[in-house]
Amino acid sequence: MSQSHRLAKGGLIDRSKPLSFTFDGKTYKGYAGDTLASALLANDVQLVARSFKYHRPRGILTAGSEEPNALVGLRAGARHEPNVRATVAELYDGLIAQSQNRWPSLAFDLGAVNSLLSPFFAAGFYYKTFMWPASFWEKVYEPLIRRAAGLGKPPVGDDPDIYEKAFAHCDLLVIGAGSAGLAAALAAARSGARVILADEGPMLGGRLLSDKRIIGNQSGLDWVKATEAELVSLPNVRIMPRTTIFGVYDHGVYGALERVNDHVATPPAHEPRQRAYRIYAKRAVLAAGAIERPHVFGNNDRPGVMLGSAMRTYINRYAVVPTKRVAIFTSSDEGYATAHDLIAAGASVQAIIDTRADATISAAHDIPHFKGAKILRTLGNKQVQSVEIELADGSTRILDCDGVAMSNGWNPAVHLTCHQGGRPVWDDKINAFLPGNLPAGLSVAGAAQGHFGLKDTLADGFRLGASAVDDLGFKAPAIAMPDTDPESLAHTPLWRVKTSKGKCFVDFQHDVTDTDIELANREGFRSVEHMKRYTTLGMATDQGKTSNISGLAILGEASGRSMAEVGTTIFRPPYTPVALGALAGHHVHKGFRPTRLTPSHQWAEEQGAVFMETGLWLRAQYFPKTKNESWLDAMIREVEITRSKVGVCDVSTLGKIDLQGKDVGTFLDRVYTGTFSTLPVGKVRYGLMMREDGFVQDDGTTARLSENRWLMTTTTAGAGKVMAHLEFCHQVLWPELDIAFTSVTEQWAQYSIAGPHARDVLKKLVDARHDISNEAFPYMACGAITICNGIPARLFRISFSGELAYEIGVPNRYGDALIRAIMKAGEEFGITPYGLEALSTMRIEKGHVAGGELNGQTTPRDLGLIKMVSQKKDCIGKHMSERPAMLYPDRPIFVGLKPKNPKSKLTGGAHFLDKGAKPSLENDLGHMMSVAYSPMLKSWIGLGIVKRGRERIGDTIRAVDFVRGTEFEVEICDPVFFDPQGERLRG
Amino acid sequence: MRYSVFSIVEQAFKGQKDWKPVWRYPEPKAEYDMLIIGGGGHGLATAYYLAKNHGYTNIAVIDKNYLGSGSVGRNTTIVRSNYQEPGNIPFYEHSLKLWEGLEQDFNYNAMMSQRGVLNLYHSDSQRDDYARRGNAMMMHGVRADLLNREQVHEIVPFMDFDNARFPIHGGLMQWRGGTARHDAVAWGFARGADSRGVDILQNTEAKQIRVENGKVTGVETSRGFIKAKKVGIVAAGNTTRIAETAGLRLPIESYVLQAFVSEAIKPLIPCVVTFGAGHFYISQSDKGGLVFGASLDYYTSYAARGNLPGVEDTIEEAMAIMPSISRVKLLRHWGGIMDMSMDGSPIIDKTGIDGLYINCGWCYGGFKATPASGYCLAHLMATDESHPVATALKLNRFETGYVIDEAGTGAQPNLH
Amino acid sequence: MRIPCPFCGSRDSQEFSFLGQAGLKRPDPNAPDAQKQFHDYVHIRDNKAGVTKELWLHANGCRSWITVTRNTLTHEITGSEFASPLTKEAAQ
Amino acid sequence: MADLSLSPRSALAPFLHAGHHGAEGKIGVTLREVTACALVELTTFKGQKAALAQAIEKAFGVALPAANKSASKDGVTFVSVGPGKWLVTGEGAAEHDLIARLEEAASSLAAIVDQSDARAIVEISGHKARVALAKGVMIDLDPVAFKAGDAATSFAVQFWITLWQTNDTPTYRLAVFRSMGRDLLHWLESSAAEYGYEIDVSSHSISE
Repeated sequence: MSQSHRLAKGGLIDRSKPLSFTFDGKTYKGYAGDTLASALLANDVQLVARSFKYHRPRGILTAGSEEPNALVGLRAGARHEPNVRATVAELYDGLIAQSQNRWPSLAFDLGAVNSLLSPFFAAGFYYKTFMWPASFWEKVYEPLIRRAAGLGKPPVGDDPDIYEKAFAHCDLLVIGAGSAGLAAALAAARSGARVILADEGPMLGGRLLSDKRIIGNQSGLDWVKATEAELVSLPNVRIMPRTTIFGVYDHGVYGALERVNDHVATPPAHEPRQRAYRIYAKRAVLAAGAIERPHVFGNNDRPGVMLGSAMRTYINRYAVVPTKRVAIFTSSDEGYATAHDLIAAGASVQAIIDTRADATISAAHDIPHFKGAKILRTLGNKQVQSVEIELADGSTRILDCDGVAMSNGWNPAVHLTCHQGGRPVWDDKINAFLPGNLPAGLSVAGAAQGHFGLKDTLADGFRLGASAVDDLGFKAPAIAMPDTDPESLAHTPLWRVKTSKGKCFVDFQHDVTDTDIELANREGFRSVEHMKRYTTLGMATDQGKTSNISGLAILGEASGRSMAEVGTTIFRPPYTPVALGALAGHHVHKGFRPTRLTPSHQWAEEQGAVFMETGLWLRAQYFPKTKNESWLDAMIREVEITRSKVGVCDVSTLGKIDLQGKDVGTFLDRVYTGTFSTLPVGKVRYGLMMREDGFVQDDGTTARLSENRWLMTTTTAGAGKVMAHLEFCHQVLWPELDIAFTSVTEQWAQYSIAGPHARDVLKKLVDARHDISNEAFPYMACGAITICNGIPARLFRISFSGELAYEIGVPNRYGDALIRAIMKAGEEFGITPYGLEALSTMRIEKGHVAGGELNGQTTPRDLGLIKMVSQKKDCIGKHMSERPAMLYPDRPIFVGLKPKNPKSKLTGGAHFLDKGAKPSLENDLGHMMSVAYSPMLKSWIGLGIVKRGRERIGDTIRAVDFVRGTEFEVEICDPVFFDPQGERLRG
Repeated sequence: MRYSVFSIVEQAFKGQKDWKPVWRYPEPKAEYDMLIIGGGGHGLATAYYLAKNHGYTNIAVIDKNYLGSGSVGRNTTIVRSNYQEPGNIPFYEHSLKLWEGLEQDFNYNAMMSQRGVLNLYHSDSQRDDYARRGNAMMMHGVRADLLNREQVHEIVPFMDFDNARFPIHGGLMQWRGGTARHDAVAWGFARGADSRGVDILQNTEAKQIRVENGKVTGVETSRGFIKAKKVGIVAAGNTTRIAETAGLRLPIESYVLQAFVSEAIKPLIPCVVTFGAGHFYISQSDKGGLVFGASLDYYTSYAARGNLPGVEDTIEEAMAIMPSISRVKLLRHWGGIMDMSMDGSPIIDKTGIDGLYINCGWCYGGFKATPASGYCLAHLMATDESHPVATALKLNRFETGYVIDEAGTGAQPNLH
Repeated sequence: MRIPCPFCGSRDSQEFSFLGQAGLKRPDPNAPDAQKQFHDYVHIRDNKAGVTKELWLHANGCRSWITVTRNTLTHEITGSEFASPLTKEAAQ
Repeated sequence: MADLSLSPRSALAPFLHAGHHGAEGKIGVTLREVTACALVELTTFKGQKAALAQAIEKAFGVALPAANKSASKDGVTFVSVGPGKWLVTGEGAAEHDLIARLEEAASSLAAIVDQSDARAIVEISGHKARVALAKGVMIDLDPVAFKAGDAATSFAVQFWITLWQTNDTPTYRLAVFRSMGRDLLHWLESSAAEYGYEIDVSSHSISE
C-alpha cells in the first residue's frame, strides 16, 4: 500500500524524485515537493501524534504553520529537533521522524488513561489540590506532572550545525508571497524601490498553489510563475523563500528566520542551517493571508478531521487525497469548493453538512446535502469511521466516512499587526478580527485585512505596494487589474455545536474544550486573559492560531458578551517558534563574546602560562615552572623572585586615555578626587574617581607628558565606563572646556618591570642617551625615551607591587618582541614573568585597593583614602560621598587582617564576627574583600572592611566562612603589610 | 468554597457545575477605610493581609485592567531570598517563609516548587563575591551552599563545562528557592481577599489622588470619586504616573524587561539557574517550557514590549551556558514595565502626605517579594510603623545615604 | 529600534547606550543647600509617560552624547540633537 | 645591545593562513590584513574646526570629509569618525611622515594621536564581500546607500568598527581594536566560507 492515497497525476510534486523516509521506524516513500504531512497522508498514515494532556490520538489538521496536532521529533542524535510541524517540514531523502509524548508507542499509549480521568482534570483543577502535605509538591505531584507534560524530548549534545545572523535593508518589505504579496511586490518593484519579498514556504504563490484559479487569461499558477520571473529579473528585488517574518519591532525593524538548509538532511559544508535576520524596512506590506477555522463539535480531534482548505491543498498541491470518503462540515460556501476538488480527485463526498439553513449555494452532482445540519460527533478509534449528524429537523443519523473537512470561515493572520501593541477589531460583516492600530510603516493587504476574494487580494496588493513606495518618493507605474474567476465566499460561522456528544476541542494541542471555557467563566475568569491563563487556551506551540477565536466566541456566549466586548488576548512574537540557536547565531561556545588577547599572549602561551578571564581579556594567571607546579607554588615563586630579584608582568590591558588641550588640568580636578592641575610635566600622580553618587568608580594614574598632553590609565575592567564618563562630563557637563580625548589602550604594549634589579634590566634596553638613574628619573617620574636602538617608548616609574618598578610602553607591534627582550635582558638577574596571582599578592601585601575593593559600594573614606579627596575643591561625587550614612562611625572601614595562625587559609567573602558573638546581621562586622598567601610574611593575609576597624587595630575577631565551612581568628591590622615606609619603591 | 481533593472529586461527578466564582465583581462603595491602587500581586497581597492580619474589611483594590494584569502574570516566576545586603535579607527571607506556607494559608495551589536556585560563578573573584553573599545570608540563618564545578555538574550535566567562553567554576545554591505559578499567586490572594470582604474593582483606573491640607482624601477613578482614609500606591511600573497626581517625585525610572518561553519539552532543567557572566536566568515550567530572561532593554519605557537586541542578547546568554538547547524553539517573548529604583532595592514607606503610602522600586525582583511586600505594606498602613523586616526600605534613604545597592552599580537604574 | 544620530544618521539602537533624563543641571557645589540639590540631581527623575528628552551615547559610533526626543509610551522618536554645543560646532 | 633589537609584528600575523579556504572551487571574497599603514586620530580642539580644515587642505590638498565620508590623496586618507574627529591613514611614502606632516600642519588645532598600532585593519573585497559583511555589519552597504568614499563608525557582530569603502569591486576596510583582530578575522572567515575565500598575504609587511 505504498502511497495508496497519492493521485496519479497533478500537484506540484516532482514524481521523478522519489524520496524515502521513516516515521516511528517504518519506511515510507514520498516525492520531492512533499511535506512530511503530505507524504504521511499519501501513505495513509493518519495517526501521527498524541495530545498534551489527555494523550488522545491526533492526526493532521492543517497544511500550514498553524498546525496544532501533527508535531513530531525530526532527525536523530544531536540534530534531533522536538515539536516540528509535519505540515511544514519539507521532505528529503532519508528523513527520520518520531512521534512524541507517547509510551510505549503511538498506537498504544498508556498516557491515554488521562483521558479516562478527564472528569477530574477540568481546567485549573491543579490550583485546587495537591496542596497537602506541603512537602509533597516537589517530591510527588510535580515530578508526575512534569513527566507527563512537555511534548518532545530535548536534544542531547552539541548541535553540529551552524547558525548565522544577518542584516538586510529595503524600502519595502512584503510579508507573504500569496496573491496579495506578489501583487504588492510587483507594483513596488516596478518603481525601482528596493523590495524584499519573504514567504515562510519554499514556493511563492500562497493559496494559488492550493486552489485552481484563473487570473487574467492564465491559470493562477502561471500568473505566479510569470510574476516570480519578473521579480527575479529585477536587481532591486530580493526574494526570500523559507523565511518567516517572526516579529515586528520598533521603527521598521523586522525579525526574520530563513530556514536555509532545513529541507535537506544536513547542511552543505560551510553553510548554516538557519539564518536570523534583522530586516530594516522603511515600509512593509503584511500579506500573511488567513487561517481557516475549525468547528467545535464532539470528538472533533479524531484523526481524519481536517480543515477544508487543507484538504484542497493536499489534493491540488501535493496530489494526495487525505481521506477517501469525506463528510464536508461547512458554514461557508467554501465547503462546496472542497467537495468539488475531492470529487475531481476521485474521492467520495459522503455528504455536505451545512450549518446554514439559509445557504443558497447548491451541492454539485448527487452529493447528499443537509442544510441547517450539524455534526454532533465523530465515531471511530484512531481514525474517523463515521459521524453522527443532526439534521435541521432535530433528527440524528450516522454517516459513514473516514474523514471530515471543516470550513467555518477564515481568521485574518493579524498577528504581526499586534506586536507593537495593536489590538484587533471585531468586524461583524466578515465575522472576524481585523487589524487594529498598525505599527508605523506597515499596511495590510488581502486576506490578512479580511479581503478574502482573489480579486480583492490582488487589488489590495497592487494598491498598497504602490502607495508604500510612492510614500518614499518613488513612482509606481499603474498596473491594470486582471480579471479573476468567480468565487463564492459567503459564510455564517457556527462557533460550536452545542448539542455535541463527547469532548469538543477548541485548543487541540492543549486539550482545551468548550466546557473548560464555560467552567472558567463560571468561576469568574471572565476577562479573556483570565480565561486563557486558567484554561491554557492558545498557549501551546501554535499559540492558538486555530483555536483562539472559537474560544473567545464560546466565552462571549457563556458570559453574554459580544465578540467585540470580549476582545482578544495579545499576539506576541515570534509568529511561529524560532530555534534558539538561530537567534544566537555564531555567538556560541568561545564565540559568545570576543576574546581580547594581550601583546604577550603568544609568548605566554609558549611559556605554558595558565590564563584567566578579566572582562573580555585573557591574562596570564601564573607561569608554572613544571606541569605539576600548583598556582600557589608558582605564585610564591614569582613573588619571591620579583621581590628579591626582578619580575615582569604584562599590564597592557589597563585603559589608557590620551587627553590634550589647555583645560585638561581643570577637567581632571573635577573628575578626580585629588588635584591634578598642579602636576608638573614629567610626573605621574595616583587618581581616584567617584561616581556622582559618591562611591568610587575607578582608580589609576595620570601622567603629564607635556604642558597640554596627559595620559590617564584606568583599571582594566573600568576602561570603557571611564571613557564614557569622561565624555559625558565633557560633552554634557562642561562643554566649555577645551579638551580632546583619545583612547590609546591598544596603541601601547605595556610591561611592568619590578624588583630590586628592575633598573638593571631596563638599562640594558633603554638607549644610552637616557638617564634613568634614581636621581634623574625618580619615583613617579615619566618620560618619552627610546629603547633597543631607537624604538620610541614611554617610561613611567610607578609601582603596584611596592618594589622599585617601571612601566614601559612601546607601540603594540613591538609588544611580542619586547617581552622576549625583557626576559633576555633579565636573564642574568634571574628574572621571572609574573601573572595576576603574584600581582594580586604583592598589591595585597602593600594594601593597595583593586577589584574586590572597588566594587561600587565603597567610598574613598571606606577605603581609607579620604586624604586623596581634596577638601579645597568640588569634584564629581563629593557632595554625595558626605551624606550622613557615609560619615556614620559604624560604617565598615578598610583594614588589614592577619590570621592568628599564619597557616589559616583566609578566604574572600568571609564575614567578621567578634569572639563569642552569635551570627546575626546586627553582629556582622564586615567582610573579607581580598586574600593572599604572603610569601614575605609567610602567612595568609587579607584586606577587608570592618566596623570601626581603624579604631580596633590589634583586636582579634573571627573570619567566618559558613559556605566554605571555615572559621579563623584574625587580628585587625594596618592594610600595608609590607614595607610600610615605601622604601623599596624609591630605591 | 474550600478547595480540597474532596471538592475535586465531588465536582468531577457533578460535571463541574457547582464551582463558585473565585471573586465578586462588586460596585465601588462611596468610601473605604483603605484603598489600594494596583490589583497586581503586591496590591492583592496587601489587601489580603490587611484583612487577615489586621482585621480591615472595608477595603478596595482598584486596577485599571483585569486583576493580575501586570508583572505578576508575566514574570519568570522565580522565588528566592539569596540577597547580600543587610537591608534586604530579612525582608526577602520573610517573604520566602511566607511562600512556604502560602498555599495552605490561602487554600490555593500556587505550585510553589522549592527546586533550588543556582547562581553560577565563572571566576575566583566571582566565587568570593558569592561566598560573601552566601555568608551574609547565613548570618541571618538563611542556608546557602557554595558548590564547586563537580557539584554543579552533577545538578546540570547538560550545561557547557568544556567549551564555554566563560567556563563554569561552580555556583551558589539556595535549595529553598524555586518557582511558583505566577497567575495562581494573584488569584490565590484575590480569592483570599475577596472572601474576607475586600472589594476588588477591576477595570477601574485611578485618575487622581486627591489630597487636601496635606492629607489624602480619596481617589478619582474612571468609575467616579472613591473616598478613602488611607491610600496605598502599589502600581509597579506605573508608580510615577500615579504618584505625580499627588505631587510626589520619586527616585524611580520605568524600564521594559523582556521574558521568554520556549516550546514545551520533557524535563531538562531541574532548578533555577543563573549565568554569572551575564544576567541570564532560566527554569523549566511544569508544562515543560523553558522560562527565561536577562537584562532590561536599557531605555525607559511604558510600552510592555521589547526589541530585538534584547532578545538576541538573552538567547546568546542562554546558549552560552547550555548550547544543547540550540534546536529548542522560542515560543513567545513579551515585555513588562519595571519600576527601577536608584539603588535596585524596593521602597515601602510613608510619603510625607498623611494617609498616603507607597510600595515601589521592585526592579525585576518583585514576584518573589509578593507575600512580604503585601504583608509589610499592610503592617505599615494598619499601624503607621514599618514592619521590622522592612525598616531599611525607606524612601529617604537616597538622601541619607543608606542605600541598598546589591550590584554596586550606583544611581543608574538600567545597570541594576 | 532605530536612533537618529545627528552625525551618523539613523542607526540601530544597539550602537547606543542610554543614560536617562536629559536637561538635568548639575547643581552649584557651593550652594548652601548643595547636598539636597545633589540628591535630587542624582536620584529624582520625571520618568514621564509620554514625550521625554533623554541622553544617549553613540557608544559604538561617533561617540557623541545626544539628546533624543522619544515617547516612552510608543517609542516614537521625533528628534535628536547633540548634547554639546561644541560637538555640534565640530560636526558642521 | 644588538641582540635586543625588536622586530615588529602586525596585529593579525599569527592568525593569517594564506591561501584558499571555505567552499571549494570559488573565490567570492578576498581578505587581506592592511599593514604598512600609519594611523592617526585627529580631534579638533575647541573652536578650531575651520582653521583645521584650512590647514589640512593646505598641507594635504584634501578637504576634510564630512560625516560618513572619507577623502584620499597621495596615499593619505581622512576617514570621518565623529564630530571633529578623523582617522587618518597613510600608506606608501605617507606611512612614515604622516604624523610629522599632521603635527606640522595642525598641532595647535587638533589633538594628533598616533594609533598605528591600536587597530587591526582587514580589507575585504570581491563580489560576495557585501553579502558576507551583511552577516554582521548593521548598516546598509547596498550601492544605493554606500559607495566608494563612504565611511561609517558602527557596530558589527561584537565590535566597534570603523568601515570605509575604497573602490567599486567592492573593497571595504574594517578597523577594530587590535586585541579583537583575531575575532574579527574569524568572523569574516566564517561569513565568507560558503562563498569560498582567499587570504592574501602577498603585500603583508610591517615597518619598523
